[in-house]
Amino acid sequence: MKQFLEDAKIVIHEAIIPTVWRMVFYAPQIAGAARPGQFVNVQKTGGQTFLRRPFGIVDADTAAGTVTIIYRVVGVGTREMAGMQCGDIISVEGPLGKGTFTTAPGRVLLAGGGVGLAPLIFLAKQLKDPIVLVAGKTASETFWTTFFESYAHTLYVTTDDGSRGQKGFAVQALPVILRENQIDRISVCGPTVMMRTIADTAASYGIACEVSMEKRMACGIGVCLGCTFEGKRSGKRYKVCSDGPVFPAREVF
Amino acid sequence: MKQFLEDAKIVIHEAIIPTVWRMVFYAPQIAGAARPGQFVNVQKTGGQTFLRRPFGIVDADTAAGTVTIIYRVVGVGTREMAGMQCGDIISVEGPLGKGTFTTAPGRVLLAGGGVGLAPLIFLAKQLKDPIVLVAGKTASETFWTTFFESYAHTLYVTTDDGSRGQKGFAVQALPVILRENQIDRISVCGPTVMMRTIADTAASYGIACEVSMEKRMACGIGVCLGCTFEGKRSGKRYKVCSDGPVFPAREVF
Amino acid sequence: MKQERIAVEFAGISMKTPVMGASGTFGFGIEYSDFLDIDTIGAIISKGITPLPRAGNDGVRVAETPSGMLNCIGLENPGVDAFKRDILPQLSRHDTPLIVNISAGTAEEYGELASKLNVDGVAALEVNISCPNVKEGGIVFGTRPEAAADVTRHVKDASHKPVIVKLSPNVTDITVMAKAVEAAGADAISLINTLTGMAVDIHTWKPLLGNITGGLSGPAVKPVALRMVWQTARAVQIPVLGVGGIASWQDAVEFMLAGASAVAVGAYNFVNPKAVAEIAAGMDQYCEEKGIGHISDIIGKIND
Amino acid sequence: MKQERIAVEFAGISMKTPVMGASGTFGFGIEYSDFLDIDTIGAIISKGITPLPRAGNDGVRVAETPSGMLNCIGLENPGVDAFKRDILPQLSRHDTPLIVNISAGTAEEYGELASKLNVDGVAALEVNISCPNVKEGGIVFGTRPEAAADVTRHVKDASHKPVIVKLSPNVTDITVMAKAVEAAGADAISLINTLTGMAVDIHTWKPLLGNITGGLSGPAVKPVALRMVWQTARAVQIPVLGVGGIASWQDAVEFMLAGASAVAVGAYNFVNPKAVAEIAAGMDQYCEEKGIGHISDIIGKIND
Ligand SMILES: Cc1cc2nc3c(=O)[nH]c(=O)nc-3n(C[C@H](O)[C@H](O)[C@H](O)COP(=O)(O)OP(=O)(O)OC[C@H]3O[C@@H](n4cnc5c(N)ncnc54)[C@H](O)[C@@H]3O)c2cc1C
Ligand SMILES: Cc1cc2nc3c(=O)[nH]c(=O)nc-3n(C[C@H](O)[C@H](O)[C@H](O)COP(=O)(O)OP(=O)(O)OC[C@H]3O[C@@H](n4cnc5c(N)ncnc54)[C@H](O)[C@@H]3O)c2cc1C
Ligand SMILES: Cc1cc2nc3c(=O)[nH]c(=O)nc-3n(C[C@H](O)[C@H](O)[C@H](O)COP(=O)(O)O)c2cc1C
Ligand SMILES: Cc1cc2nc3c(=O)[nH]c(=O)nc-3n(C[C@H](O)[C@H](O)[C@H](O)COP(=O)(O)O)c2cc1C
Ligand code: FES
Ligand code: FES
Repeated sequence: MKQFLEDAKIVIHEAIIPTVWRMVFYAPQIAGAARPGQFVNVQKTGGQTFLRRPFGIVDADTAAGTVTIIYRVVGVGTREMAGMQCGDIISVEGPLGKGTFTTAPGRVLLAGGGVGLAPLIFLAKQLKDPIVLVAGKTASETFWTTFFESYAHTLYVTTDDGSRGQKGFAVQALPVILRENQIDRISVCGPTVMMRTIADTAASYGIACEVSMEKRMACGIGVCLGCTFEGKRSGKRYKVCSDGPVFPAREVF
Repeated sequence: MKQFLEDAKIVIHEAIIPTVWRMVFYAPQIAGAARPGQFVNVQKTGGQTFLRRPFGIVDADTAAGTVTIIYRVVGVGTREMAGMQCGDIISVEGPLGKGTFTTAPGRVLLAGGGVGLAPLIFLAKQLKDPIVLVAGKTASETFWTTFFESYAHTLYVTTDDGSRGQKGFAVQALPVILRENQIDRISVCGPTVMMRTIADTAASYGIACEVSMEKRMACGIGVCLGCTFEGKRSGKRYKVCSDGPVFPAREVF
Repeated sequence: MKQERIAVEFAGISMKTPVMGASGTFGFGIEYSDFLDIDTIGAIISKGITPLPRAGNDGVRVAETPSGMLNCIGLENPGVDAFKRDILPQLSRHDTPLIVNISAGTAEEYGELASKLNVDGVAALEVNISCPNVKEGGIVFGTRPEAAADVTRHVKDASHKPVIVKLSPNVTDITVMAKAVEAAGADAISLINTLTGMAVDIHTWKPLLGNITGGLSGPAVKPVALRMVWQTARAVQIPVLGVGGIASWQDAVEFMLAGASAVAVGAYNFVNPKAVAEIAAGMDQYCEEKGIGHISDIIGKIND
Repeated sequence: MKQERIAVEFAGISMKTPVMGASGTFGFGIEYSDFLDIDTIGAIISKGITPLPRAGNDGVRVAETPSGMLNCIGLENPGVDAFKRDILPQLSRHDTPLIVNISAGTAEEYGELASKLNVDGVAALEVNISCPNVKEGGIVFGTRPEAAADVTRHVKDASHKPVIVKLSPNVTDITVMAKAVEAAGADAISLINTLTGMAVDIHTWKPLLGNITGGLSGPAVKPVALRMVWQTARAVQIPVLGVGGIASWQDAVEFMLAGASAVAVGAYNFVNPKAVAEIAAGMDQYCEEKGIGHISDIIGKIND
């Protein structure tokens, strides 16, 4: 799994909703190597950040040589990114992470909340007819469904306030989904509490589950040890950035 | 002399030669107050510099509310500025400096070298028929003459290599200029050696001379004491930024 | 802005906000009057005043560094007599406390200087025992607890004003210094002064600064300043004035949570001459949004 | 690139360039092999190795700061035995010196650890007496000259390798520490390790880092590192490895002019994983343009 550093030209940059942006840049080496679950570490050179910022890969178009990310504006780095224009150059390191999503055949449930849904889009594209569960606080945070429509067999939606789909948390939709579908495997990415509750439910149903973790990172390539944790079953020390970010749920929760 | 802090929109930004740029921005309060010899302290917010950068005011159009500077790209700050586009916002503090050029009536010689010519343009505009001496290393560094053409009574040019005008340093042109014109006063801005030699010659001819000084600055408003020097005659401590940048030559050399 | 919500008393001085202009970066305050209403800020801390006039260091005195700057001004100032004669009267029109920052060569001279400043218009003294840019005194007083205590005692004995002792960060254990000056009677502590740094010109092979080394300040040093404020605030009973890299109200709030009773803005004034006022306004807004009754309620409330 | 022009010998180790990857920021080198040819760099300095495996600190371990970062990893590492068994063999394919960075709780343990590293594939030891992120030992060894000398002696006695002692910048006088370890037999000194700093989360009122304080590094600290290298290089006879905030070949040249015989790049590797190679190339180019016959010709040549 080779990693690259590319000065990538931004080819599409648009706000999906005012706080969430989609950026497509030309980084052919990274595009050629990317696999679902991997991420890139980006930086606007000459800006105010020191460290790079990690974002899950949403799509990699080998033919066009482009990579897509979707990011939420939360702080100085993402604010700076949102100010960039098409044609601007962004420095991109990737694809990072050896712990990727499983793409083996089977009926897979993809469950995500918030920007955690971003890397699941890339996974959905590489699976056959996945079942997708989009969880959001409120209807306006469920725009993600549009990105899954062409890949998903069935799309479920939950919102905390019930403004779209089933009212409640993602985990509350599981019994119905598992009843209505013959699920072999679950891949989850979202807030920790969501990942934990889904992992617990999956375990109780005896269904394999993998989760994509998020930790503060400095290097993204396994050298700083800023992002490590101890595997729950194995007791092994893992680096989220290089051993992950995707891990079997039973090693995490 | 009131000072302002304005977020100024860039309205014209062009390279005169590849390394020297002209920037015009909309800063009506500063434009309304500016006087020849004063400077502005600018910063691209969100960039890589910490301190502001000082530049002499080249023109202030009260009606249009615009201020012009001309700067040479020499380091990180000016490189960053050169990357800015029309429509971008630059933070501008000014007009700074209480020691301004004398604009009283008389036949005045303006002598400048390199970017030292920038503030003399503003002065030329406010004087009646000044004599102007443009000094440069080589012909391509004498483009400054175009900025003086409409104001100058007579334009003299020297180049170190003789590729345009008289060959030699600025000071070597003085005997001829002083013979051909009845000069009451000299205002100089340029490299220290140029200012000193002209000041010495002026003194030997008994002609009043003022020079515009340049020192590393942190604040630009007289609080940090980064830019002070001791007056040669008075023994007084001066701040280049607030007591100057223009001083009687006899206080400096 | 609900001024009363952020009005504080620091070392016995009433201030309209907890945000002051730091010594050497705020002149005597009046230089900023085009940019902010100096009658509404916390306090003005003057440039360092010495017994006799000083011309400061030769050569280049300021240099930019990543997110900060170096300076080696060398305490240029007109001396205490000229200060009292020429500058103090100009400031008396203003209704903002003036804290006079003082430096001297011996503990006795510190005392004499302090006694000359027992005059109207001086709200307090900030005793600079930590200037890295002068040869005599500075280093010894700022790095040896006994010497620091000695200076503090001399100033306390001579002065009728609250005495704030300003510590150097260039020490192994800041709490040793803090406890020494507290025991010697200091009414408050301010920190940090600058970290000693340097820059080299790779074209000329010469030091960039005239004095070779200089004091590093600005956002670059904020993490160090914050750590030292946190350590000091829990080591002493007297209030701490937090200084070092403050460039936003968020920074100021961090310092207060870490234990500072008030803060001062230094080098960032050069970037934004309205900073002292804007930071206070931001803190007021923070109180509003967080439902904090008074800014003092957050002092030292870090949950560590 | 005329490699011979920038090839150096540092503490008896031949290196192809004077630019190394600093401990804790360069893994074991192989992690960078997609970004640069690790057979062409100066040296790899390993993550800190301890006698027993360590899990490091809990909670958030890294945070960005203006032009820098804080870390409180807490010396997570597999321990010396696993290092020798699992990692060292992987590195033996490479033709670049590996300097093993070591930490322990007592001077005796430092010695035992050093003796376990008298093996092929280890070019030298870098003795970390300055880790701010662990409770036992670190602070005392890094700030007390006698303790530092004691550790140095134990390592020297036990080791057949060149011994580089890495100093902490969190001290009043770096030259006191440098002279102490020189007298105790150190073959070289490296500095600086990180400055102790802190950050506070103003939303949760908690320290941002799991360990409350952490080590500050990156361009923000460069002026302090450069000053300490300059002070140290003129205080001792042994060579100095300059570390702290290096992010460009210009920075590296500054360190060498100030007295460093070689340099290491730390946090900036995270920003540009090719930095160690690109900085060396830039130094070579600088020699070319300046007509400098060999990079060593500039060591300590600052004209101060
Ligand atoms: C493997 C991985 C994949 C990610 N994928 C995505 C994605 O596809 N879309 C998306 O919107 N976000 C994603 N994130 C989170 C994203 O990295 C942060 O939102 C972003 O770094 C915030 O940067 P900032 O400068 O705007 O915020 P600041 O708060 O100003 O950043 C300060 C520092 O904290 C770090 N930081 C802040 N928030 C987070 C966070 N939630 N996780 C990790 N580090 C953080 C930053 O990287 C930076 O070092 C991912 C994080 C990781 C670790
Ligand atoms: C009163 C005054 C008026 C000036 N007017 C003009 C002008 O009209 N046009 C123009 O091109 N230049 C002018 N200069 C010089 C200009 O300020 C510098 O060229 C500019 O600051 C360089 O910034 P940099 O970041 O590109 O260079 P860097 O070398 O990266 O800057 C590093 C630091 O050094 C300072 N610095 C670098 N060179 C100089 C210099 N020559 N003088 C003062 N400080 C310097 C910078 O301000 C900054 O703080 C003037 C300087 C002063 C003091
Ligand atoms: C140009 C300059 C001059 C200074 N002069 C003094 C001084 O005279 N006395 C003093 O105690 N501190 C002086 N300081 C230190 C500041 O008051 C402050 O402690 C330090 O700069 C850290 O704060 P900052 O990071 O916000 O600048 C000076 C700082 C600067 C930048
Ligand atoms: C994440 C991280 C981990 C570090 N771990 C070690 C270590 O294990 N041993 C050590 O001696 N220094 C360690 N350091 C210190 C660096 O080697 C270096 O001395 C310091 O970061 C200053 O250099 P820089 O500013 O280039 O980063 C670490 C630094 C960082 C940023
Ligand atoms: S982020 Fe550095 S090891 Fe994972
Ligand atoms: S630049 Fe600060 S006093 Fe002149």
